[in-house]
Amino acid sequence: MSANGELGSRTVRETIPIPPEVYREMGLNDEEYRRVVAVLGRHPTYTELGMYAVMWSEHCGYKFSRPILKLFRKYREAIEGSGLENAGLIDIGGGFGIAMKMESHNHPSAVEPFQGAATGVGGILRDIFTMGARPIACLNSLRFGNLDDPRNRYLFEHVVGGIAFYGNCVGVPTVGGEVYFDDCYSGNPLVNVLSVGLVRLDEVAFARACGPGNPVMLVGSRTGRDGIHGATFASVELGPDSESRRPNVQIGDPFTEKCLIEATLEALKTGYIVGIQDMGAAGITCSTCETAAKAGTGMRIDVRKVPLREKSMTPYEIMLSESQERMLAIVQKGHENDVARIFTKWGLNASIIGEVTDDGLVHVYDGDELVAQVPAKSLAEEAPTYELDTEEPDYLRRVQDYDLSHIHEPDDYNEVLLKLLGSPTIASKEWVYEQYDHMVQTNTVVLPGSDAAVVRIRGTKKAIAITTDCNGRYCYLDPYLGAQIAVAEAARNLACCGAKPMAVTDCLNFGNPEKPEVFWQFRKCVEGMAEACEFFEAPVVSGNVSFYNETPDAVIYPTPVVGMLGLIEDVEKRCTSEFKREGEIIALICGWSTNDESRCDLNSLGGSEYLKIVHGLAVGKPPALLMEKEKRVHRAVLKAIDELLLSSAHDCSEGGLATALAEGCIMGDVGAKISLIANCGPAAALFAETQSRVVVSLPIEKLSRLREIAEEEQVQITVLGKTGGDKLEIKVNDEPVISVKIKDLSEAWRGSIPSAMEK
Amino acid sequence: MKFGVIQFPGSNCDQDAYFAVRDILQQPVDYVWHQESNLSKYDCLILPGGFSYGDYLRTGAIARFSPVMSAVQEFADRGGLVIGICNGFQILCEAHLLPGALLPNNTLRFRCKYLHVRVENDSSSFTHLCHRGQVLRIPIAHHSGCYYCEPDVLKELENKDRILLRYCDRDGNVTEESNPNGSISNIAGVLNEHGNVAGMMPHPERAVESLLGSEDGVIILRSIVERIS
Amino acid sequence: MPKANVYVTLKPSLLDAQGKVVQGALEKLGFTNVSAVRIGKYIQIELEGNSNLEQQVDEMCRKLLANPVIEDYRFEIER
Amino acid sequence: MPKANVYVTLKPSLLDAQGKVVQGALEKLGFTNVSAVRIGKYIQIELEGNSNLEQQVDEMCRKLLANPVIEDYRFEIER
Ligand SMILES: Nc1ncnc2c1ncn2[C@@H]1O[C@H](COP(=O)(O)OP(=O)(O)O)[C@@H](O)[C@H]1O
Ligand SMILES: [Mg+2]
Repeated sequence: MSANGELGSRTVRETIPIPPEVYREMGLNDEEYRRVVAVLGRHPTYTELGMYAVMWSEHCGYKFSRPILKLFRKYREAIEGSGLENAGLIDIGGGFGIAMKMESHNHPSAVEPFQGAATGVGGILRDIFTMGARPIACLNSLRFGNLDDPRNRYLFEHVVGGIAFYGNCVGVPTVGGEVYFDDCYSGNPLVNVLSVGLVRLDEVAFARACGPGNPVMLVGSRTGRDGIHGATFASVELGPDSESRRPNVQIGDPFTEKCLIEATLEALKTGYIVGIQDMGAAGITCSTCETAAKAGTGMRIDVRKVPLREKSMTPYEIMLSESQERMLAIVQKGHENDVARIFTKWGLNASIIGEVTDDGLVHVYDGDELVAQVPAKSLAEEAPTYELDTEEPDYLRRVQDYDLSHIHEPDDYNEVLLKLLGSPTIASKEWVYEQYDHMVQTNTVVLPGSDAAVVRIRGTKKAIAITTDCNGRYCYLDPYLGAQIAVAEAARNLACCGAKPMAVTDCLNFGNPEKPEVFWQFRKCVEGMAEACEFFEAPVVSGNVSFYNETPDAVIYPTPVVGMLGLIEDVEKRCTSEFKREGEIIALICGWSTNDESRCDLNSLGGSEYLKIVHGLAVGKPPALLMEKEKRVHRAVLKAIDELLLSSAHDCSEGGLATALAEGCIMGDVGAKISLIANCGPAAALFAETQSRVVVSLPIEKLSRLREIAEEEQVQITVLGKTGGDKLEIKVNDEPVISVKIKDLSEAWRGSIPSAMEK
Repeated sequence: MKFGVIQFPGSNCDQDAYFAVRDILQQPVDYVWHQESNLSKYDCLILPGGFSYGDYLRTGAIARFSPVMSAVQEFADRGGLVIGICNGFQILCEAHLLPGALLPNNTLRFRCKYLHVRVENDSSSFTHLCHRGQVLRIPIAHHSGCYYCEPDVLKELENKDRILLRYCDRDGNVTEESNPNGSISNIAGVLNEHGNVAGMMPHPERAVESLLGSEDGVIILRSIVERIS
Repeated sequence: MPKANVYVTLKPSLLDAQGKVVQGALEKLGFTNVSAVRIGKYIQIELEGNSNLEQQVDEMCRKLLANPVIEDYRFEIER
Repeated sequence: MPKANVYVTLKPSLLDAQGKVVQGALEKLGFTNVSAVRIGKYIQIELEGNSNLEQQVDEMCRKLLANPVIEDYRFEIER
């Protein structure tokens, strides 16, 4: 571009047909290529081809998932209305909003766990602060194969290390998350990172390239050859040649990100930025065409103006680079310097690379030469979508109909409890969260270890609670029910902290969607999740899809991770899960009535950690869920916390009631004497993962009021016993079955992951 | 009195320190940009935690050359109070305002947790509201907090009562198990020769409200205020 | 006793955030003639025995000391 | 263009925790003939000009690249 904005060429030089093997290698099929030609009215240039390939990949274009995601109400409304934003925005009152999103970085983490996980954190943070929100917390939801395998230990160690490296340096506390271990994730680790940010609702920034003539600025790091075609990489299965695709891995620089956060928020305060978009997958291509498409404008950029880290990069490489720590800002004309000065102060590049146009096209120049000229909307919003076939998988009947009646009672219940507590999925995750700075920003008022993390909103009485949940085994055994349980459990976790559910962000991790059984799982999970989210009044406001999580040897369980945000109006009224002192009543708040207990699946061990750990089985139906009953439990718990009746509240999940009790004892360093009445065997009474149950402790004088609340909300209260002593003792139908020192429980629970990692 | 909280690129506990001073101590406080050279209006400077310059090369190694650091040096030479917390401690050591160095934790991992420290010196400007042997519950959050100094320096620190805090168990016993990072002699904080410059790895600014789990950090911050007023 | 010196460096095309920051610091210190800085690892290994050392150290590098995704390595053996 | 290779190592009197862990890992991988591992930094600096390089690089090391309390350094210059 010359100084007066006049350009050398105005049309793309004559183009020739691209050979099929070239566009196929980039991930476009024949039909899609024909479509590109139809849109352009000519054959694409090499640069254009790359731009379409990456924007129309599943990762960016959601070509397979979009039709199904429309089951999420807000998603549908956004698509049909003003478009999707970088993150969901939730009004928490008082003029404040919370931006929230979760994202996967599974494929990069499988090949380079440290940098893969680190750049995952960086990416999700940019989605948050690009909206003008200051990131105030991160969570991570992780899945690995069995820790007996050194490769899985390596992945676990380095994924956690990468998250710590990046999150700690940028000064955003990593306050919670979850880690599951199962063989199906061997070779396919899942790394999902969630971030939330705080923004004044009248200061939200948008990803819109408004105002033709406004300059377009690239800020942050220089551009290198990192991660070219990363999005395409995320849209294929991992195979033996994944190693050779490794140049796709990007390197993160959390120091630059920290400066970028501060500079961006400071620059947005000037009011001179009219639109801003982070750069993630598909880099400059994605951010230019999305911001232009959303504003109904176009954009003209010159790749020669892009500050480069490496010499002689081609326009193709510059447009597709996924170099980290960069943003695209559209600035009010005449105020370029006011904005640039702020980025320079923070030691960052800020270069004008082009300007907004009014013709709906993205024009890419290489100096004087026009190398791409494509309709912005065709890239950003008109990716072809496909209605894929679905087919119920064969395994389903087999696992669901598995006859559990021959599962015999164990000889020694103490041993089983210790084994369950030591199962890495249940064991304490202290080894993980100790590596994360979970206190920086001094707002974390419930530290990791409880059912959900609680972060206060400084300057108000409010706090938010956040949790991530998903039991992939349940979803494997019954995708629809499994996804509903994930939502119910998330809401239950929030209730245990005293928080009312507000919104959900999700990360949908599945195998290859082009396999009808996988796509069936996907659809069922989304159906279950969409319904449950509406029911619990926590609509899905953002999310992410990760397909192709499979290797030739294994497909992952369907793993639709739910990240849920809740609100606590008065931060003083929050609750944690550990027993607090001796001599208090321990009770169970349960959604099921005694009548329900005749339902045969209620005390079922189907899908439980017990079956997995003790019998090596992943069979049965997941525990039953009736959402109405579940919701009553939440209401009762919330009311009891609001009236300051409870000393602790802890939900029953993996490992069942005995595990929940043991965790309450271990974390509170106090024993308990428990007596259960059951119409099933002790194993089921102790270890079944029956839903809609919360273990609470309270002073005895508060019990009568709790009973009244239970009556009002139509839930059952059962007094289970009392805290005290240095042992957990449990009787089932007057038969002593468990008696273990808290010290021993603690060793099994706390020692498990560290000792697995010492191997 | 007036506090200044120094902001290096990559500092991330600057706001926490600022809020602790403003909201809890209710004292005037400014952020001080790393290129500032005039510190004359301050009575106490806080070098906050974080990852100045990404902690690249060595923790604190690059921040030490920020323009503000020569001013900090002069400020300290004139007897002004300076406290470095975590990354701030690392910077002060690199700048030779405090002796020794901070190596990577012997666990080789970042550690963030509440723990206990014992007050070893109860007359310093930073701890005079404590009593000797008092056990404070304050969190740490660092990757390089393993304090090291040469044997003769250690002797000097001991003899001159310049060890401020030591990691201990909840009863105040200084044990190997209570040492989170391999620090020599369980040292968690030290003083300079004149007693006006302190460095500590634990974060007192994180333990200033019962809501956050402890208020023990306030005793340290308030000591500074009382000493100056 | 033989000794191996292993040098592990980030692949040239990858961002070396650390090197970049150090370069900036050197410039500010007045070393204006520095055109690039890259930071890698220098690993000294004391070995016993004398046979097959090259092959062994190469294996150590591939298996543990360097991450082939992002790093290159070279080594020399002093006997 | 001249290039300096700088080697920064932990003083021998200090325990090298990372080196210890790597040694343990090598042993577990079956390399039983490793008697010690120490990990340091390998810094490559590209320089311009030709005069006084030794002195300059030495100054860089003393001022910034190594901390004399805990580290030693040496360097060589390739022209
Ligand atoms: N599973 C999902 N549920 C709800 N919203 C989703 C889901 N997947 C993607 N989205 C939404 O689609 C939009 C695009 O997502 P994505 O491409 O991951 O964003 P980005 O490019 O900013 O990382 C976002 O608004 C995101 O919240
Ligand atoms: Mg985005």
